[in-house]
Amino acid sequence: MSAQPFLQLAGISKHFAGTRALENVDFACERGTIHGVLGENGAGKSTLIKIIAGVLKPDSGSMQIDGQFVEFSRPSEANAAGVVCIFQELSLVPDLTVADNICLATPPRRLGMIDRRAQREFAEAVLARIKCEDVDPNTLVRDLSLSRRQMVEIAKALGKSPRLLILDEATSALTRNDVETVYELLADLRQENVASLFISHRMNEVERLCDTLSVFRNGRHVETFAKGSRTDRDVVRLMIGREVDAQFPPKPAAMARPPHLSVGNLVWENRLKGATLSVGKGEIVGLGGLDGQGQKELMLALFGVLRGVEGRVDVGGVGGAPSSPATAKRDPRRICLVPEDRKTEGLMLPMSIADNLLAASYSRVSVGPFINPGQERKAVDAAIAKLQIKVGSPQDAVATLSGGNQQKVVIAKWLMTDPEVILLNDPTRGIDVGTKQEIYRLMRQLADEGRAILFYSTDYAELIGCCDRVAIMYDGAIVADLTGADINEEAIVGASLNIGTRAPEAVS
Amino acid sequence: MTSLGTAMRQNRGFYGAVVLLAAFYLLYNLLHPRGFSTAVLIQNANESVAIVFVAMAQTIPVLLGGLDLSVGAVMTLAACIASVLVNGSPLQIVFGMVVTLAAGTAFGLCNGLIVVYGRLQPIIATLATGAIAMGLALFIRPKPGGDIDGDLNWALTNSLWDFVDTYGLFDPDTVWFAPVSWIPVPLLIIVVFGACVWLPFRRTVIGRTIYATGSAEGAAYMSGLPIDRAKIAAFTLAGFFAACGGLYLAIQTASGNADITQAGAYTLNSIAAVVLGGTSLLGGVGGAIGSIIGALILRVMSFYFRILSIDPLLQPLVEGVVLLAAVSLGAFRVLRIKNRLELFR
Amino acid sequence: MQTALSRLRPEDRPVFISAGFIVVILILGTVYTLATQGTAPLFSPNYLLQQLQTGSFLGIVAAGMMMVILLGHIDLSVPWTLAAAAMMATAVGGDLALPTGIAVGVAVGLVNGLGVAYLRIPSMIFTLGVDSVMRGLMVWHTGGFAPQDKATPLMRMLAAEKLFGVPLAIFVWAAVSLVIVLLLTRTAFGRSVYATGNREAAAYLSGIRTRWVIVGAFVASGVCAAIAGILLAGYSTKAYQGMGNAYLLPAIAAVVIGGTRILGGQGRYVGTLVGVTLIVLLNSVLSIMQMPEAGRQVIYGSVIIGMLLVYGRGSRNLGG
Amino acid sequence: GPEVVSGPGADPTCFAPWSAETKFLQWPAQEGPYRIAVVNGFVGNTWRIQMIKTAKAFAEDPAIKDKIAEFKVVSTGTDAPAQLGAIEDFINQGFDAIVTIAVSPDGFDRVIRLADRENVVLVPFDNVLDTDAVMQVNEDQTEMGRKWAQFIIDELAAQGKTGGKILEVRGLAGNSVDRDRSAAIHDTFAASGGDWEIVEVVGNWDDGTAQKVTADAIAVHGQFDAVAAQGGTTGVVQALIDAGHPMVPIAGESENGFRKLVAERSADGLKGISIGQSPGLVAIAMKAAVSALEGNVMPQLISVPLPVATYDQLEDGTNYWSDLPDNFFTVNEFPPCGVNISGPAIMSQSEADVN
Ligand SMILES: Nc1ncnc2c1ncn2[C@@H]1O[C@H](COP(=O)(O)OP(=O)(O)OP(=O)(O)O)[C@@H](O)[C@H]1O
Ligand SMILES: Nc1ncnc2c1ncn2[C@@H]1O[C@H](COP(=O)(O)OP(=O)(O)OP(=O)(O)O)[C@@H](O)[C@H]1O
Ligand SMILES: [Mg+2]
Ligand SMILES: [Mg+2]
Repeated sequence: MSAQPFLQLAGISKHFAGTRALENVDFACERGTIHGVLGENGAGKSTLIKIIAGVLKPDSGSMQIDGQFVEFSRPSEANAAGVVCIFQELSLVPDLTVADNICLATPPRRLGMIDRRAQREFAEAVLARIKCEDVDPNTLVRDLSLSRRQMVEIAKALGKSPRLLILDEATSALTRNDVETVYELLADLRQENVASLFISHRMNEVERLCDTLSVFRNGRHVETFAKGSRTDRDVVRLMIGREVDAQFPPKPAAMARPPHLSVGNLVWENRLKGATLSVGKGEIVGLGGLDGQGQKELMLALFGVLRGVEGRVDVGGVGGAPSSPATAKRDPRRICLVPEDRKTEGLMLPMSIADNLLAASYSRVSVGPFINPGQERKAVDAAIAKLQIKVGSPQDAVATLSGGNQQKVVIAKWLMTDPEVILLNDPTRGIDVGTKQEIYRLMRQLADEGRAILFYSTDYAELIGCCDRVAIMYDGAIVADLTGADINEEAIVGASLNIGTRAPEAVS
Repeated sequence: MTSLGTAMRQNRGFYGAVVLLAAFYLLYNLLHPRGFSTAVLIQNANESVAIVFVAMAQTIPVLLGGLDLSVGAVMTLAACIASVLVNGSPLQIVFGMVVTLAAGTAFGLCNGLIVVYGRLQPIIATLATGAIAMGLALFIRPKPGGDIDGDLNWALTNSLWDFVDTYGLFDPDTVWFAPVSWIPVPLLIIVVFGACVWLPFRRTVIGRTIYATGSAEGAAYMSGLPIDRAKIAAFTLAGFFAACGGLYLAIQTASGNADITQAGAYTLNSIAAVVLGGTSLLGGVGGAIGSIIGALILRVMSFYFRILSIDPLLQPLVEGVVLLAAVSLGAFRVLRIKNRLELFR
Repeated sequence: MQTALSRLRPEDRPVFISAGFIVVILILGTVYTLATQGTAPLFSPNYLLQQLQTGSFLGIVAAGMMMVILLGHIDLSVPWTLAAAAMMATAVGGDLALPTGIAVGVAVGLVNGLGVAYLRIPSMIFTLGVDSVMRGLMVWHTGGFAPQDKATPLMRMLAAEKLFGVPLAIFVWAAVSLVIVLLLTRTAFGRSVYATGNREAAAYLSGIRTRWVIVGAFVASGVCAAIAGILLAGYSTKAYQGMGNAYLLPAIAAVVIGGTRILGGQGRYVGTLVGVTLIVLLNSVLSIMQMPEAGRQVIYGSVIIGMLLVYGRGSRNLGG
Repeated sequence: GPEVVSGPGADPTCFAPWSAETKFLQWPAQEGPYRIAVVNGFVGNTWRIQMIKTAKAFAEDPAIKDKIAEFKVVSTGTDAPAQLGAIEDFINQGFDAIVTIAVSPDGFDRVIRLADRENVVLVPFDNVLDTDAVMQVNEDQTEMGRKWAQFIIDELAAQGKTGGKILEVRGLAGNSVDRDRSAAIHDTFAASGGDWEIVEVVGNWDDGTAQKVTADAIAVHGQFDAVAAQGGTTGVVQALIDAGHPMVPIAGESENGFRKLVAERSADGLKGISIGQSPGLVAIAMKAAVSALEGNVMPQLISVPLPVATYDQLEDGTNYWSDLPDNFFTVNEFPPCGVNISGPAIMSQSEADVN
């Protein structure tokens, strides 16, 4: 080992119009370590790694790799230097096959042309290394689930034989098994003297995996320390700059609530196979299970997106699934959905924050056929205040917000419609602890106001901490309905794998 | 088997187009008094070369997710250049052809440079450069005309037999030549360009970058693909194919004609051909072979007016309705979609 | 100059730059007329009003086209929608002429909208098909029905007569503009157009009826084309085949020069107004200078490219 | 292919040779009845529609009906390969004669060669080819331009003017018809020796465009002494009226609308001459094709007399129709040729069809 760290940044600053994303950051990362990077939403983590990976150019400061000063003007240059990054926004090409994607920039070639056979074999080998033999290298990435895509993304990075591997929230959509695989992989890489930078909002992941932790706040590098040298509480304090108390708001005492939303024997294509579920007013029902067991489809069905849904749906006495989101959001059902992927399904990124907030509730700020500018402004300001969205001006493009604040915009948009049924599809994915807490508190507050909340999460801790009841889905049906003390990790995991002792209650 | 199944599923549009073309063309030949003859094949092929090339040209920018509204104009410009240069001694003729193709390619290169370094949307940049190409064509050929070598005209618009015969290469009736002598030269030109330019190109890194960029530009950039070079290459290749179309058009008509309406019609038809051939206007999916099929479908549709008795004043209506119906075939996909979010891809 | 430009808000830039260019065109034209005939008619109200009068047809077409472009779509059926509306209006004649013409526009817009929104066929190709169907219908109509083609007195009045010295056609254009501006900025429909144009999936999941929005925009485009057709027939005193051919590409160019993003989601109506004026004056001045067609095409193309390059828009859109 | 023979040709009143130098052609006589195809290019303006209707009507005319076994009309659009392809297809199908309006004056070498090989009579008309290898039918565009200009010169001379500002509204750029007519207009004015300033604008033979450019020209140039318009003449006059321009001598096409306006306003000074390219040319081309197939000697270039009408010759119901639409073309029949399908006849025929 040489004396120098593999990667060393000095005095890096980066400004965007109006925001200071990074300010005079010094940072170093050693070979053969897994280095965690923590920080609130908007702390500048993604900006930092984009600079390292050659996507962005810093305004000032220098970067050394292996003791050499480098300046990357595009990602391919960084790749050539052994810096490989898995970005927060996936960088897979949906219309190419898995094999094409894995060998995207530097495919094996014969006579100047891509050797598809070699490419396929290479892809199979890399996929095998992360235990994804089930992924056919010839399928289009478009046809994979989000979690499979994330694994392919990891395979793709691996295929580039990185010397520095950066994972920017690359495990946010993974199933538990895959997460384990990734842990093993990172451990192996550490053996091979590869440096890894690991960004995640899941404290437990970071705790378990990383050797060194760095905390960022407001574009500054606050501190770097060895794992275990700080308590969780300290780490959180470093991240948000203040003390945090209990992570989850207290749950109210369990009580019987008449169902407001109830679903019986819901069937759709081969994704929903007789799901039965109910949610009462004032109740937060968690939806758990392995990724891709039909949770997303269940929500889409309730929101009127799916065609040809069979089974019983009843919302506040109104029978039948709505025929479209437009019908769903209006009286008498008043359903809203915070979708899985905020960038493509939740937001119009180039449009202003105000326009995004209003998108679901034009009728509420209209007088006759016309939108009233006064009411409009008031509504927008109220929404921003209610969720404490950090914005410069409501007229800025929503794309300029950090991930967490973007998610808040999506939630605020729906709260403006005053919904009675709130469907949340993994709303805390990629969101920092502080914001997560705000969202938990908000959920509870909304429930207390008498709304029915269905909350899908891939994070067991959330389900346990937040929900009054938890329904676990397996293969398109609800296989367990946990209440009270039954909501614990063991029960959830057992039911998720459908190895629980209970017979599915659904089919009655 | 599964991989064939996968390929079929991934290229549904393309295979649908192949079936449609086969059905249309078979029926046409059955109805034609001299169906399935070399003469008919030659005629059909001749008529199709220009639109086939222009459709191939259009495909590549479309794969990028853009449109090239200048392909028809570049074709016309090339034809006008060819009408001035392609004559004289064999050497001069070859020189003229090279200059023609080079000019079209250079124009495509300019399109690419403007799109990449001017950061303009291709559709609007090429709308403007198309006008410039038309202007240049009009400067070169203020009125139709030109004297393209007559032998060349005859040799390239007939079967291989006539080609060999025109240039006296060898005795065209020799036994070994008989099995291939019936093949129309225009058909051969299409096949050769499809197989020797497009297919290899598709397998290069630049070719794949075009697909990747059309599918997800951000991802392609993040993955370190040479997007700018791919865009420039795409428009350059489009210019090249358009110039091929123009060169053939000039040889076929032994003249050049800076006809604005014809140029516009070729551009629009090229888009129709690309869509009929299963290439997505959103980019990333499809290919030039599909566009060849699409262009041929467009052509075959119009052949029917010559063998069926349709009131001449109803023909434009029939033509429009058939075009609309053909492009609507793809809509059956929509009726099968059960998750409405998939509609917005 | 450079700093003054960069101080403008990005969405205002196209408007100011095009406006500046309009002045440049008028000055160049005047230099030419002064040199050749010693007069400077281009700045006379008479000439300018007349340009606006004939520009109003293009302006109205462009207004409708803009709605569609804001959605990221395009309406290539404008030429024959315009002609069909005019031809049917004159064929029916009398008091029913105007309603008939508008109805043609609504009908074509509905077909376009349904095809694009429900069948999800790319507008580029569907509207092209509809255009050729309309052409087929009009050929058949002229060939089979010996239609009357004379503009009614009302059409004539709207297109050619003046009020306070200002041609009525300009008032019609202004009225259409007002409606479009109100629609775009002050109604849920208009906001939905922008939202859908930016990202249809997100708009749909926000409970916006995106299919209706698309249909609505195409109907608007059809109606605008129809109004332009009716006016043009009034101006020419009659309707005829092919009267719409000259309006498609200039309309698209005007919208884009005015700063509307061709991929949808962004653009302001003022820009389109200025863009139309620019195109109309450019054509007129080139015609006055007796520029041969070749030069005209080159200038036309160069102006569009030049303007867009000066706007310096279209910064790389990552994460697309 | 045809043999070049010496004249005179058959039926010289109808098939008049273009000039003294015109060659004569003769095809081997073939047994009737014949299969004839019309390959039109662009369709989508009134002239073409009227032409197609005339062709259909003439094919039913007793004079020729029995000689035609099969008659087809196709329109290929402005696409040269498609037009060439259609012609070749009809040759392949064994048609005996093909009448066509060429989309381009060049480029027919191959189909001419094929037609000659198969003894098919190819007859371009209206937009003719720059070749003397086929039999063609047309009006003399140069003569038309000359007549227009001479009329204006004479009318102005009658007003005592030997010079002045003339507005010339041209047709489609790049088209040979436009070029020939315009050149003749310029030559004639130059030859008259007067002091003429000719302002050219491009009207594309289209009423709307012509009207707009005329209006522009008036706004910029003020007043003109006369107007020569190749087409879209109704629009040109309308622009004069709308601008309050004095009524001046005008030379133009044969649209009904133009003749109506001239008839109405000639007393105010709108002294007009109307000469038109007639859609009825198609009938003469068809007749010539049949005659050639019968083995008659035919001129290579057939000149159809210009149908001239000056303002003092206009007569409602005879050479214009005040109750019929503006768009249709007044001159359709050529009595010396036995082509007696008038414009209104075609209109009423279809009205009867529709009833
Ligand atoms: N392209 C951009 N334009 C303008 N501002 C930006 C841009 N990208 C990031 N920012 C701003 O820079 C700051 C840092 O953003 P960054 O994405 O690095 O945060 P992050 O730490 O990755 O947050 P998250 O955990 O939510 O992903 C934020 O305030 C963000 O709004
Ligand atoms: N998104 C769509 N795109 C295209 N066609 C569709 C779409 N949705 C439905 N259709 C078609 O439109 C018709 C109506 O179908 P459907 O019942 O799904 O509409 P809907 O959702 O009830 O409409 P609404 O949302 O107004 O209730 C059917 O022919 C269907 O195939
Ligand atoms: Mg981030
Ligand atoms: Mg319904």
